[in-house]
Order: sequence, then structure tokens, then C-alpha cells
Amino acid sequence: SSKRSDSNASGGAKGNTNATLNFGAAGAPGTLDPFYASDGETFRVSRQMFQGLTGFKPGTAEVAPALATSWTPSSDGKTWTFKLKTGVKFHDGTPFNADAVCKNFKRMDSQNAAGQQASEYWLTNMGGYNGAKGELYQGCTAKDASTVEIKIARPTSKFPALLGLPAFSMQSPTALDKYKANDIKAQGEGFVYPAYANAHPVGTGPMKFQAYDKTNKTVTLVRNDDYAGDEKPTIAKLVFQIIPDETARKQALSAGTIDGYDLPNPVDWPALKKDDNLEIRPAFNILYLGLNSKVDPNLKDLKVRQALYYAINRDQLVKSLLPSGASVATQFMPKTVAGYNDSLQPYKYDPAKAKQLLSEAGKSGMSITLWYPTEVSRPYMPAPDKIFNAIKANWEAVGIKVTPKPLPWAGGYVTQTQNGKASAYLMGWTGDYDTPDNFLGSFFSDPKGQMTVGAYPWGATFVKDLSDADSIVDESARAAKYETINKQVMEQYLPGLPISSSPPAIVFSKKVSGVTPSPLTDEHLWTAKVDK
Amino acid sequence: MLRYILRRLLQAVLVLFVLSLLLFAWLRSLPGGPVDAMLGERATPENRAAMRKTLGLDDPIPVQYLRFVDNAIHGNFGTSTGVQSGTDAFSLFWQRLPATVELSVFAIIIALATAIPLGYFAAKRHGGLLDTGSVVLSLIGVAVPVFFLGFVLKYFFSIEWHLLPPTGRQSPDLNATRVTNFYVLDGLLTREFDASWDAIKHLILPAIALATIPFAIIFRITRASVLDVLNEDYVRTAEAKGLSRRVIRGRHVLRNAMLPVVTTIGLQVGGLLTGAVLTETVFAFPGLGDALATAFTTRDYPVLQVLILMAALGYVIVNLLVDLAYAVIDPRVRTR
Amino acid sequence: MLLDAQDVKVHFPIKRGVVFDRTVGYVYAVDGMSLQINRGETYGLVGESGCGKSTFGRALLRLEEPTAGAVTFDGTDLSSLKGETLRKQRRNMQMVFQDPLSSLDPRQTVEALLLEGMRAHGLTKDKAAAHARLRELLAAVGLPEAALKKYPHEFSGGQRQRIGIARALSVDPQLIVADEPVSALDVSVQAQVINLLEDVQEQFGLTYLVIAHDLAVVRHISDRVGVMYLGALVEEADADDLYAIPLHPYTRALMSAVPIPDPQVEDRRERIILAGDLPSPAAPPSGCRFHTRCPWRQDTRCDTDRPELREVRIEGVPASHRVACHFAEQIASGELQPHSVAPTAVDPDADQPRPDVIEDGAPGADPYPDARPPGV
Amino acid sequence: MTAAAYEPEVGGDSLLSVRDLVVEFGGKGRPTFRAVDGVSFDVKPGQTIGLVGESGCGKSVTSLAIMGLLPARGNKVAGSATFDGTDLLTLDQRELSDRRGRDIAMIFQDPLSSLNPVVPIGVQVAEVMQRHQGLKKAQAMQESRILLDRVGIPDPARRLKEYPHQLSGGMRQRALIAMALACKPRLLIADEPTTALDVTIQAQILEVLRELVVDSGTSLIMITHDLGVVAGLCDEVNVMYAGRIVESASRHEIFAHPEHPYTHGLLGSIPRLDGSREGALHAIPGSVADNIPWTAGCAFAPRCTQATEICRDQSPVLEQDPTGTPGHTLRCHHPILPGTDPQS
Amino acid sequence: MQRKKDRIDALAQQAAGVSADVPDAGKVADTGGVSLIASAWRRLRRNPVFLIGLTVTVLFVLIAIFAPLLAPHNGHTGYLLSQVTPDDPVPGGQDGFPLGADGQTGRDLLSRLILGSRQTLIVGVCATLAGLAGGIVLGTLAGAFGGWVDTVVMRLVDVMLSLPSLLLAISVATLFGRPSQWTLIVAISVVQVPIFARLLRGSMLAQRASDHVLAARALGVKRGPITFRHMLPNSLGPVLVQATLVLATSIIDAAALSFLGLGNPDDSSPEWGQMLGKAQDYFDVAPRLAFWPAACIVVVAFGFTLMGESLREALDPKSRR
Ligand SMILES: Nc1ncnc2c1ncn2[C@@H]1O[C@H](COP(=O)(O)OP(=O)(O)OP(=O)(O)O)[C@@H](O)[C@H]1O
Ligand SMILES: Nc1ncnc2c1ncn2[C@@H]1O[C@H](COP(=O)(O)OP(=O)(O)OP(=O)(O)O)[C@@H](O)[C@H]1O
Ligand SMILES: [Mg+2]
Ligand SMILES: [Mg+2]
Repeated sequence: SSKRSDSNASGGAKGNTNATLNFGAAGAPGTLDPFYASDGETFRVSRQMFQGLTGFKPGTAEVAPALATSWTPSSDGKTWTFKLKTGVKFHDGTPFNADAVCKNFKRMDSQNAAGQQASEYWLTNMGGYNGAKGELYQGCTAKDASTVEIKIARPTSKFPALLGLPAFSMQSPTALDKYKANDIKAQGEGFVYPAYANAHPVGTGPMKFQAYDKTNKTVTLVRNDDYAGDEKPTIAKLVFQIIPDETARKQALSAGTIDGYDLPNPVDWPALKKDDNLEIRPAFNILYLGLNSKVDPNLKDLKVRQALYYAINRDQLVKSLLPSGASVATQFMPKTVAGYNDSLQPYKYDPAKAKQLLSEAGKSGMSITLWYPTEVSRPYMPAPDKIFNAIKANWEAVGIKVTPKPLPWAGGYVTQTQNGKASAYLMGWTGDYDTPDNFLGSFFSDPKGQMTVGAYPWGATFVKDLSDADSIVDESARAAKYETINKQVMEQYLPGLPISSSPPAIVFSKKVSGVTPSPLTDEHLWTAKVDK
Repeated sequence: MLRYILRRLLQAVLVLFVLSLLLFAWLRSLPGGPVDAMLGERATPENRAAMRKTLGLDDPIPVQYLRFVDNAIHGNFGTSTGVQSGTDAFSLFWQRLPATVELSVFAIIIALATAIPLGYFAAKRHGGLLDTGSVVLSLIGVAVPVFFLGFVLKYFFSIEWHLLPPTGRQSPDLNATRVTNFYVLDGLLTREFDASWDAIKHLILPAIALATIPFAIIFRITRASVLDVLNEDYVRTAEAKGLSRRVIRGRHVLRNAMLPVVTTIGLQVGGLLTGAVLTETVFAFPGLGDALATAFTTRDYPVLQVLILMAALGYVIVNLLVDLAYAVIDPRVRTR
Repeated sequence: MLLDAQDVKVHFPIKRGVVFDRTVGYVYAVDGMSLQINRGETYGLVGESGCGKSTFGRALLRLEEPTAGAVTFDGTDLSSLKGETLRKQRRNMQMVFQDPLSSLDPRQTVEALLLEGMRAHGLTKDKAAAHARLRELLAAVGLPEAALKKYPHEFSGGQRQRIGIARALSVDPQLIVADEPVSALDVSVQAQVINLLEDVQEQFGLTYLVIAHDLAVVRHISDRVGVMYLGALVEEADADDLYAIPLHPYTRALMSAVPIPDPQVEDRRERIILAGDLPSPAAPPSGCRFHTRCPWRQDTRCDTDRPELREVRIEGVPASHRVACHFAEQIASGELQPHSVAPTAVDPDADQPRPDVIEDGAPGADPYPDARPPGV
Repeated sequence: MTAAAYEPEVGGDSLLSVRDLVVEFGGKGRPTFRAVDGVSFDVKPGQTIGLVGESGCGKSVTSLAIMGLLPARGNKVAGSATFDGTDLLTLDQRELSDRRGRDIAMIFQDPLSSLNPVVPIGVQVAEVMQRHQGLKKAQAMQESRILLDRVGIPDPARRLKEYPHQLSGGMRQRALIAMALACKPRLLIADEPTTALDVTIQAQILEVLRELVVDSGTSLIMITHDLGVVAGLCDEVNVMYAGRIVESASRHEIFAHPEHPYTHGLLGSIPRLDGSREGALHAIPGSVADNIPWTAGCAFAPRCTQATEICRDQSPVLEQDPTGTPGHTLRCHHPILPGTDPQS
Repeated sequence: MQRKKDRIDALAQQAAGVSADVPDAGKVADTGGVSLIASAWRRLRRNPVFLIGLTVTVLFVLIAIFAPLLAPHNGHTGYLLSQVTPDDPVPGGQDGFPLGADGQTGRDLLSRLILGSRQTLIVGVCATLAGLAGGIVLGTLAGAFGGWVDTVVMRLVDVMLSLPSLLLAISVATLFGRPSQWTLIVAISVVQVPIFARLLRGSMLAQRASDHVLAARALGVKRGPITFRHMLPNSLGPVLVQATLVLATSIIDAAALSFLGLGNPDDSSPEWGQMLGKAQDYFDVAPRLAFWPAACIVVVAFGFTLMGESLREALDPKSRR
């Protein structure tokens, strides 16, 4: 007979260290090697098995020590010295030390052609490979067993926060070599991953990989008894059960076959709050309405853009279509980000003013094509079509003709909006880490990008301001600069219309407690206390 | 007979070839694609373009097709980009196949076990209460959308009454040994009977949901064909011979009445895969239907291609088998 | 002479193959039929089911493409006609079918059915004339005018056959090929139709080719009778001559097999019971086609030489009486005596091209393949 | 192969005696329709009687009613059919099925559709014996081979394993006969056994029936629309029209002195192979189908040249023909007496 | 066999009350003709199953036609929007809005259900007509010409048939890139084309070999009239019956596609399948959002199916026994 894992060995009112946590995941992990991953479902699994040099304070987006206990930048902000935690071992027994760190960086930096495409996080954050022009990463030196020096090309606000990203987790050099972790190939339209990424991930994290049952769509992790971190795992086993359908996840939770799942549908929140442990995360995202004046010349006029903004009843939208805790956005970043400008007031819903602005601009009764995605649900936009409908109704109320343009998310929506092909479109962003550049930079640093700021007279200045601000080493000076930029963006530029920030939630059954919700979806599931 | 099989197989190959061509051209001409699905909103246009280049997606479609055929000839059908990234599309198919087969077989068993007796007795008591009742039931069965039924079933059996699991193929905390990946069978092979039982429990609800339409159709065909056969002269002959009721029912009525039913079962198999897309989505049942649905939303071309081609092939093969089965029961076809 | 058929053959290919169909053999449905029909005459053709009567009838009208042979109608070689000329020619030769219901389009009123042919040949110049013509036709076949607005299924079998005859008459043909015109009808109605056929022949000066398997019926209405066996004539004679002195063994057997509604005759009759069935036209016996069932078969020639239709020199037999038998004289004179024949088993439709049952869905399959689940 | 003229041997008391048989169809929403209306006749052991009449006159329904084979619903049967002392119409299905195939057997018109297409011939013959004589399968198959041989099927050992579609029409009908005779029934009902066959094959089958009846002394009810068949085979002939027997007499009598206008007309309308070809046939006007159902009066009246007022109002009864031989019964107000010309 | 058919016809007429007594030979009752369809209708008129189906269908069509008059409100204004809160996303029934809101947009569910009948009818009818049209074109081509045309068309149909139906529909829906009501209709109809084509071709081939077509050829009627006057009308029976059934399935298909997110995303003019598909988000909070459209679909599909099935029986000569 099969061995049902013994989940009732020790009673105890709170917590059960032999317990299994069954977690409903919305998708299968793409790969087990986080370096080649770029999606949340994969990272959720990685985060339980791996640690980076830096990490995040539970429940926040703030950088916190992880495998490095401390770090100091040089005065020019280009050389960083990390002190490493000692006595740490990878799951396979390989010791973690400065040598291992540098081997990891070397591995990440020296990707073959396919790997350079597959490791998207490195590409976007580090800007290149093998010392290519513009690459941020410049080298790693092991000063001694527990000291590492990393050089970067220019000072930037995101360093070293980005080292906390799961993609840059520390992996066992032995295992990387043994299972040929870098032997990635492009074949057909996809990548063929090496054995390492398929079945042998080895990190230093609290949970160890046990199995990925592809026929049953479950990933099983077990406790790493040698875990060196502070939060010791409180569960023996963590099983990710992949249930793509949202309603199915909810029903599985109700039926008790899973203990928790991510991204509950906001309409279910009230019920989940009542019957289960609904953990609401701090909002760390932004929903905006992108505008592109190159595609739609009407939008060149600031008055038109403002009119569009005033015409949207965002209070109503937030109240009726977004989860509780969602808020109307005043700028292109959520509150918690350094550089957020508290003094900015939201554009109030004012249809009269919108009409007036439109007539001033001579664009009363203008028409606009509004794009929105289908086949997708995102934390910042749980139901795009409903948001679209609300905005459409608002705009029509001020005499704007709205042509809907729905497009499947992966069926061209992303490419076309990101390539600056859409006049007005719904889009959003969830932060990777707590830097203003992660928001503003992502939207505007490319003058020819999605909102094509380069097409405006102020575009060039704006782009330059952004990159200057990012290079300021001093945190408070940097924050101040960003506050100014935010104010400019909202009052003078208004290249797009930030709509709202919504707090996503994660839900556990009443039996489970002890998991702190994280704005970065960096939940430490291993700290769950399962009361079975 | 052999010639007939050969002929059908050759036709199937032709059909598959044309299908693969159409499929390939069509998929590539869609907007968006796997790169969008993989990179999401994060990547810059440059990143996207570079990735398309690396993956060869920017080549002209005929070039891509030739490459695909070349690879396919070498047994390489590409790797998944979305359903289970990096997995060979064909092994993905093999991984998911057992689940769907298991589900379909269960559904067909449920459908047959209920539809045939019910159809027979409805025809026997033509116009009676049982007849009218079951006809209405079958018509309603056809009219209820499968996914809605799935929800309702789950709502009662899993959430309200906690009788059966709402999702998945096997309880995750069960450490079952895998042999064939047919879980019920595996449990029997390894004598882990609780694993079999657990798998069966996971199968019941989706199988019921999946079985409704085949049930309704098989029921209707059985009823109609039993009605026909009952009117046949040879049944009257059998009665005139004074044969016992059992012999008349088995040898003379049912054996003949089953002929159209067998054909229908073949046609139903195509429908089952269709139903599986919905059922497996509703029940998070990790089979081919689920993979298909995911492959569509993630624009996973290689997987889509393999799954659709395999579905077509499977359909052809199953219907060939059905024809052969038909030939076994119907001597008029066999002795050609 | 109105119609002259010379050595007409209709062979249906039997096709089979893995990818592409190859012809693996032929059904020799009609295999060398020659006959002449004179203007105003009724020619009767009898034979067992499957011997090729209908196929020959259709081949005469070019409704079936003859494999070989020539058909001359009123001096025109039909096989040379094509397309529009052939279509135009059709008004001269019409057909009456066995199954009166299935040969009438169930969705057309009698009026539409009758007008169709006239329209196709431009005979309906003006409405009044067309209507007069319709009335004339109906009167000729004994149907009231009220029938015009009705549909075929509203009539009885005999009435339908009248409609079929009226339709054939509608284009004013010279020749009518009647393929089993009465065999689907009840005995009492059969006589009505036979009488009708004779009436209209007189009235319109028609020439008939009447095909039937009932020898008595054929003999009754025909001037000359041809007996067909397995794709070819075995005997041809004036109707009375044939009954008086049947020469071919098959004809003799056929005649002795026809039951006569008179107990006294029946009790006295000598019966020749033929052994076995008609052989398959896909594998016709060599030599004389009848030798497998012939009680007078001789070892010398019957199995190898195919007898020609020939005149015989027997007393009391006129020259118009022709027979295809090597030993007709000896049989007639009693020189040869019948012997018993062991029946050879004949498989029905062996090797016949049948509608490929499993190719397009097994037989008995739901005719409505909505087996596609609704609601997917 | 020639056969001597056939002289039936007629036994004593009736084996089957049908009295006032009435069969009505209809029910919910449909008007009731009387398909058989007071049919009475007797069959003596060893006797062959004929039931002739046109399509739809109720011949088959009569025989099916006797066999208890009418559809389970939608019909009403009245009267009696006494076989060997028991009224068959009162038996339940189980009792009937014990007798069917053993005491009374039946052959149907269409030999192909009367055989189960998916069961080998041998099994279909053998199953009767398994059911009624308790034979084991192998034994029953052995018997069937002998039976097939007896009805003149060549190579019976091979045919045993073949399916109906592999047999020709004549052989199928022979197989059906073999099936019917398997348990040596005392009464055989043959419902148009040769209608679907060619004349030469018909002659073969009739020959087989003749021999069998003589050899085993079985009584035979021969149902046909072909007066010629009746003339050569039957002792007694019953002519049916629209659900009733209109005339009944011995075979010589009925052909020599047909008195009912219908019988008369029927004989006149058939072209005879041995008759003269001159002149038109004496067609009976109209058709049976035109004239069902009728309400009161003689059913044949609408088509009858002799009909008068009384024929339309009053239904005649079946009674002894005053001028005919004993046993010649007639249901007519204005019979055509010998020597008169009906056409006048 | 033929005589049996005659008898059947006689019986059918009898049941229909035509031609009871024909006193004289050859006499034909002096009434207008009754076509096959008319006599089928006489039979159907007494069939309760058909009548139920017909009633449901007629009601549905009437509601669809008069929807704007019947609906208490319009379908796009968020009347109850002000009541929508994160804690109560779907306001319930209340005065003037007996079924409450249709979701977070605060529109009136009842009105949308009523208005939805129209769109549903449009989708059903258009999809069926499109499928029928495609099927008739292909089937007529194959059936009328035979030979290589038949082979080519039928192989094409085989390819289409060898794909499971929903897969085909999904494929087509995706093909357009931009989903809308029309892609939905095309997707559903494409699935039907091969079925209609096969059906039609089958009966056309049977007609081609039939005596009445042979008779028309013998009369010298041209190929066009033979095809369109004789073969096509007589072959349409099963196809039209199938069409009634397809009406039902296409409504359900629309729901399935919407469920998979491939339906018409624009819900300003509601459609039941779309409503049901979108209701999955609210399945736990407000099951009525799924229940009502589902119930409507079931009833209407049931109505169509009843009608189609009884039509099929009425037109099928076998069932007239
Ligand atoms: N289209 C066809 N293809 C192949 N074989 C055919 C075709 N039409 C007829 N035959 C075969 O040709 C032979 C002669 O057929 P035909 O219909 O002419 O016979 P018949 O004498 O009219 O018989 P019946 O009396 O049964 O009508 C039969 O064996 C038949 O199976
Ligand atoms: N099951 C039935 N329901 C209603 N009417 C029936 C049924 N069976 C037979 N009839 C009718 O009863 C009448 C007599 O039918 P029957 O079959 O006995 O005729 P028949 O004399 O055997 O004709 P045939 O020579 O065509 O076999 C016919 O009018 C027929 O329509
Ligand atoms: Mg013929
Ligand atoms: Mg009968």
C-alpha cells in the first residue's frame, strides 16, 4: 500500500511540524532553475528552495539580508562588498562561500545564445552578458571565504535590491556542473532545458526539491533540516497542486483538498474572509491607461489627455471593480515606493471639466480606440473587460466615441501595446523590488517605447531626468529627485493615466496560519503553521 | 480486410499531412505568439525581437515549416513554450495521455452502462412512462452545458457533502508508485489499492460530467435502433420459433441493435476530447484537454501542433478500430 | 424498323484498391444483346431477376453508357449523340418504371411532373395549349383533372403508375421502354394498367419494349418476346409461337414454372424444376451461360462454345423464331432427354461492387451523424 | 427433375379451427381499423388450405393473430383459434412460445429480412431444436445439417456456418423452411413464401413444400396472392377481401365455379400463359387501398359490377352457396351463378 | 416492399383524414393537393412532444423579437452600480430589479436575460445558417457532380471532421485574433459545415441513383433543374432536421466558447452563453448569475431539440409504421 504521509504525528494546538501544506498554484513552474524563469508561478516554487545574497523583509518590499549579512558600496556606488553568512550548505552538501557566489555570477554572466534569451531577468536587469557594452554587472571577486566584491558599471538604485530576485538565487556550483545547468538549447519554438533545470535544482533554502509529478501536476518539496536561516521551516512537506481555473481553486479550498492558493478572485474575498484566512498583500502594483500620441494624434494635446483623465470615475471603478483595499492612483507608482510624492492629489472625477477641456482643445466628440486584453487576469486588473466597460461608459458620457479593441493577452496584445502600436490601452505593472526606477523607468526610459514619450517636446528631458535620478547614490537625494519627476509627470506631461493600485491577496484555510503576505508575492510558505 | 485497414491508414496519413500543413501556416499567422506568452508585459521590444530570432520565429513560414518537418522526421516535435516549458511536446503528450484515456474510458463505461439498458427498456416499453422520462432526461442531458454541470456536481459532491474531491487526479499527499501513469491500473499493479481507489474517486465526477452527452446520444441511438430491430422480420421469426425471451433479447435484438451503437461510440470519441477540454478545465484534471486549453492561452505552438495532430490521429485510429469491431459483429461487413 | 440494337454490352467495373481504385473485374450485366423492334410493335423481354433486363433497357435510352455495341433509333446512331443533341433525342424515347412511387418526385405536383418534360423540349409555348395537352394526357390515362394539383403520395399504386405513363406520354415519344410496369401492383390493378398500356399504344401509335419477369404478362401484351438469361437473349419468337413450341431449355423450364390458375392444368403439368440459382454476372459460366443448370446439357460443346441466336430448321417453327442453343433441334425432337442436375451453390452478389459499406460509415449507422455532442 | 401430380391425403377432425376472428388496430387518437373481420376456417390434419387475396386484405394479420405475433400494443383480437383443443388466443406469451416452433411453425414472405443477419444459418436452425427438444448445441447443429440437406441446400456443412447474406434468395427461403420444420410441427403457416422469388426459384420452393407436406403429413396454410400457386397446391381455398373471407371452396370448385364477383374478377384479370392473348383483360376497377375502410355494406361493392342498393347498405354473411358443392361458402348478395355473364 | 409503402401511405392519409372513401375506380377526390410537408405537419400537429418544442421555440422567438419592449430596463446602464462594493460585489434582487444586478457592473440581470434572447437567437440562427450554407454548397457540389469533385470535397470534409469539434471552433475563434460576435458565429458554424455537407451528400447520392431522377433525365431535363428541383429539395429533409438540432447546440457551443474566454468579449449587447461564461467568476458569490442563463439555455435548447427530434421522426418513413 502507498505511504500516505503521516500528518498527525504530533498534535499541538498550533502548528504541526510534520504537516504537509497543499498549495493551489495557478500554473505549472516553467523550469526549476529560477535563473531561466520569468513568471510568478515558477518563482513561487524557487523562493521556497533558494535564497539570494539579499532578500526582502517579510511582508514588505524592503531589502533585507539573506545569504549576505551585510553590504557596503564604494563611494562611487560601483563596487559592492558583501559579507556572507557562514556555515551555510547547499542541499547537496556543497558549502556556500564566496567561491560559490562568484561561480554563480560567472555562470549567469556567461550564457550561450539560447541562455541569453531564456534568462530574461538577467538581460533586463543587468543589460547584457560577457561584459557586453552597457552591461551592468562587471565582475565578482572572492576576497575571502565569506567576503565577496561585486563590481557594477554605474551606480543604480536597483543594486543590490535586485540580487534578492529569485532569478539571481545562489545555486549549488557542484550541481550546476554536474547537471550541465548551462546547456540550454533553442529548439523548435522553445527552449530545451538541461537536466539541472528539469529535475535537480539545488539551493540553500528551507525546502528541498523532491519531485515534480508531471502526470498529476504536482511539485513536492520537503523540509531542509539543515536550513541556516532564521525562520525554520514549520512544515515537513510542501505540495504545489496546479489548478489553472480560478473557480476550481476556490472549490478545492472549500472542499479541503488544498490549504491555500494565490490570487483569489476579488469577488470571492468577502466569503473567503469569513470562512478562511484571507491574507491581503500590500498593494505593490499600478494599473494605468497607456496613451500613445504617435498612433492617435488627438492625444498630442495635454488638454485631451487631461480630459480623458477627468472623465474617468475612478472612485467608482475602484469601489466596484477592484478588491477592497484598492486605491485610486495619483502617480505611476504605489505608495510604498521611495520617491512617491505624497503631495499629489488624484485627478477628481469631473465630467464637466472634461467636456470643457475637450472643447478647449477643439476635440469635442472625438473618437478613440481603447484596447484591452482578453484571456488574462492580473493582480492589478482582475477583470480587464469590466474595467474597459467602466471607462468606456465614462468616456461616452462626455461625448467621446469609443471603439473597443479586445485582443488576447498572448495573442498580440502585449506585443502591440509594448511596441507602441496602441492608441489607448489598459496595462499595468507589479514591482520587482522597491525602487522608483522599477516603475517609472520601466514605462518611460525608452523614448520609443510603449507610450512613445520621445514624440513629445519634453520627451528627451524626461528620459534623461529618469536615468540621472537612477544614478544618484544617496537614497534620500534620489527619492527627492523622483518626487519632483512624479509631480512633473502628473501635472505637466501626463503621458498616460495611472488608474489604481490593487492589493492582491493570498488565501489559506482556517487551519493554516503564520504566512506573512508579501507585496512581492514572496510568501514564506515554509513558515506556515498547519493545524490539522 | 487487411487491404481496407491499409487504405484507411494511408488516408489518415494524408489527412494528417494536410492538417499539419494547414495547422502550421495558421498558427504562425496568428498575432502574438509564444514570446508574448513567455515574456509578458516585462520585456522590451528589443528583448522580444531577439528572442523571436533565437527561436527562429522571424523566418518565413515555409522555412519554419520545412524545419518543423525536418525535426519531426527526426522524432522531434519541438518543446513546449507554455504548458510545461522546456518539455518535449511529444513527451508532454505522453504524460497527459493516460489521464485523458482513463477519464474517457470511465466516461464511456458510465455512458454505456446506463444508456444501453435504459435504451433497451425504453424501446421495449415504447411510449410508456420510463420511455418518456428517459427521453426527456437524455434531451436535457444534451442541453446542459458540460462546464455548468461540472460546477453543479462539484458544488454538491465536493463542497456541500464532501464526498468526492473536486479537482486533480490523485490526492497530493499520497505517495503512489507510478508505473504506467494510468493511476487506477498502477494501483492495481503495485497492489497499492488505496491509490487506485483514490484515483477512482477523482475520476467519478469528471467522468459523469463528460459522460452526459455520450450517454444521451448512445441512449437515443440504442432506443431508436432497438425500436427498429423489434420491428424487424427476423425478430418476428424468432418469436415464431418460440425462442425464450433471453435468447430473443440477446441473440436477435441486442446483437443487431448494437451495430449502430458501435458506430456512434466511435464518433463519440472525437466528442470526448472536446468534452475533455471543458471537463478537465473545470476539474483541474491534468489531461490532454487541460493541456490544450493551456496551450491555447499561452500560444504554445509545438504543443498545440502535436496535440491537435494526435487528436486527429487518435480519432482516425479509434474509428478504424470501431470499424474493425463492427466487422467482428457484423458478418455482412466482415466477409467482403 | 424503329430500333436496332447490335451486340450491346454493358459491363460495370468492379473497383478495388489500397490508395487508388483499380478495376479488378467486371459485372457482365448485359453481354451481347442484339434485337430489333419494329414500329408499332410491342417487344417483351423476360428473364430472371438480375439477368440484365433493366440495364439493357436503360442502355437503349443511353441512360446507362453501353460498353460496346450500337443502337440505331429511327435511323440515328444514338451512340454518336452527345450533350444537347442527345437531350433533344430523349423526347422520342421514354421510360415507365417499376416502382411507381419512387419514380415520381414526391415534392412535385402531378402538374409540375407532367409539364417538366414538355418544358424541357419547348412544347409549352403557350399556357392554354399546355393545359389542353395536360387534360388530354390525363384523359388518356384515365385520371380526373383534379389530380393535377395533387402529390404522388396521395394516389394509389395503380393511379401512380398512370401518372408515370402520362409523364412518359407528355413529350410525345415514339418508343416507350416499360421496365416491369406492373410487377409492383396488385393482381387486380395489374390488369387495369396492362389494358391502359394497350389502349394508349393504339391511341398514340407507340412502340413498346416491355420488360417483365412474369412470362404470362409479357406474352399477353407482346407481339414478340425475347427471353433473356444472364446478359443475353436465349430465345426470341412471336408471342404465340414461343408458348406453342418453346425451344430453349431455359424457356421450357421457365414456362413450366409459371403457375397456372387452373387446378386441372396444374395437376397434369409436367414440371421442369431447374437446379440452383442464376449464376453471378460477375463470373458468368463459360460456353453456354445456361449449361450449369441445363437438364439437357451435353459434354461436347455446352461448356465451351457460346451458342449464337440462330434460326432453326424444325417443322412448324417459323424463321422469326430464333434460339441460342446448340442442341435445339435434338431437344425438340426428343432425341435428347433431360437428366438431373446437381445444384451448384451460387453466392449472391459475390464480387459485386456494392456500396462500400464501411467506407462511409458502417451500415445502419445513424443517418443523422449529429453524434457530435451538442454543447461540446 | 419432374414431379408427379400431387394428391393430398386428408385426415379426420380439424387440427385448427378459427372462428369469428376479428383484429382491430388503432387506439389513442387514431381511428380504429378493422383489419380482420370475422374470419372463420378449419384446417384438418394433413390438409393444405390456401388463403388468397390482394395486398392489405388481412391475410398476414390473420396468420399473425393465430400465432400470437401481433404487436404487443395497439390492437384488439376477438374470436377463437382452437388448435388441438386449446384456444390459442387465450394463451399467454409463455405458453404460446412453448407451442410456437414446436406445434405450429411459420415461414415469412421476405426470406432475407426474416433471417437474423448477424447469426450463422446453422445456429438459427439449431436454436429451435435447442429450445423445444432440449438438444445440446453440437447435436442441434448436427441435426440442422441434416435438415438443410433435406430442404435441398447444396453443401450443407459449409452453409451451416454462413450468414444469410451469403446465401441466395432461394437458399434463404429453404433455410427458413428448414427452421420451420425443425421440430416437425403439425401445422405450418407459409405467408407468401415465394412472392419475393423468381418463378424458377418459386417452383423449387413449392416443390420442397409439396414434398415435405406429403412426407410428414403436416397441415399447411398457404397464404398467397397468386391464384396459380393455390391452384397447384391447396385442397381448400379461402378468398379474402378487405378483412373478410368472401368465398371458400375446394380448389377444383373455386376455379371451376367462382361465384363471388371478386373471385370471378380476379380470375379474369390474370393473363394466363396457356390462354388466348386476344382481347383486354377483365380488370376489376379501383383498388383495395382505395376502399378501406368501409362502414356498412359489402366491402367490395364500390368495385363490383353487380352491386345494387342492398350491397351498399347491408353486409352479406358467409353462407353455404346454394348452387355449389357442399362446403362452398360465399359472402355475397348477388353471386355470379354459373352460366351468367357478369359483364352484362 | 412497395406494397407495404403504399399501405403505409394509405394509413398515413387515413390518420390525416384524407381520402376516406373513393367510390369509383380511378376517381380522385376533388380537393387540393397535400404535399409531403403538409401531411407531415398534420401528423406533427397531434404530437405533444412537437407541440411543446414548438411552443417553447415560438415563445423564445417572440421574446427575442419584442425584447426591448419586454425588458424593464436597458441592458447597459449600471443602475445598481452605486450599491456595488468590494464586500458585496453583486447587489441582489430588489424593487424594480427582481433578479438583482448582473455582476460588478450593476446592470439589471432580468433585462439582460430578456435582451439576451435576441443575441442568442442571432448567434444560433446565424451560426446555423452559415453552417447550413457551407454544408449545402459543399454537399451539393459533391453530390451533384460526383467523381473527383466529390473526392476532393469529401477529403476536405474528412479533414474538418477529423478534428474534435470544440478544437475546431477554438481554432477558428483564435484565428481571428480579435474575438467578436462574428468570430463566435463563424467558429460555431465551421464545425457544422462538414456534418451538413456529409448529410446532404449522402442523400444527394441516393437521389442521384433514384428512379425519379432517372425519369427526369430520361425526359431530357437539364442538369441544373434536375439538381435544384429534384435532387436538392428531396435531400434537404435530414439536413433541415439537423439544422433544428444545430440551433440548440450552437447556443450551447457559444456558452462553451465564452467559458473558455473565446467568446465575444463585448458584453454591451448580452447573449446567454456569454452571460453564463462570464458568470463563472461569480459562481460562489452569486450562483444565480450562472443559473438563469443556464436555465434559459437549457429550456430553449430543449425546445429546439424536442422540435428537431419529432420532426426527424415525422419525416423518417421508418417511424411511420
Ligand atoms: N450500376 C451498377 N453497377 C454495378 N452493377 C450493376 C449496376 N446496375 C446493375 N448491376 C448489376 O447488373 C446485373 C443486372 O441488373 P439489372 O438491374 O439489369 O437486372 P434485371 O434483370 O433488371 O433484374 P430485376 O428483375 O431484379 O430488375 C445485376 O447483377 C446487377 O447487380
Ligand atoms: N400493426 C398494424 N397496425 C395498423 N394496421 C395494420 C398493422 N398491421 C397490418 N395492418 C393493416 O391491416 C391490413 C391487413 O394487413 P395484412 O398485412 O394482413 O395484409 P396482407 O393481406 O398480408 O397483405 P400483403 O399481401 O401485402 O402481405 C392492412 O390494411 C394493413 O395496413
Ligand atoms: Mg430490373
Ligand atoms: Mg402479408
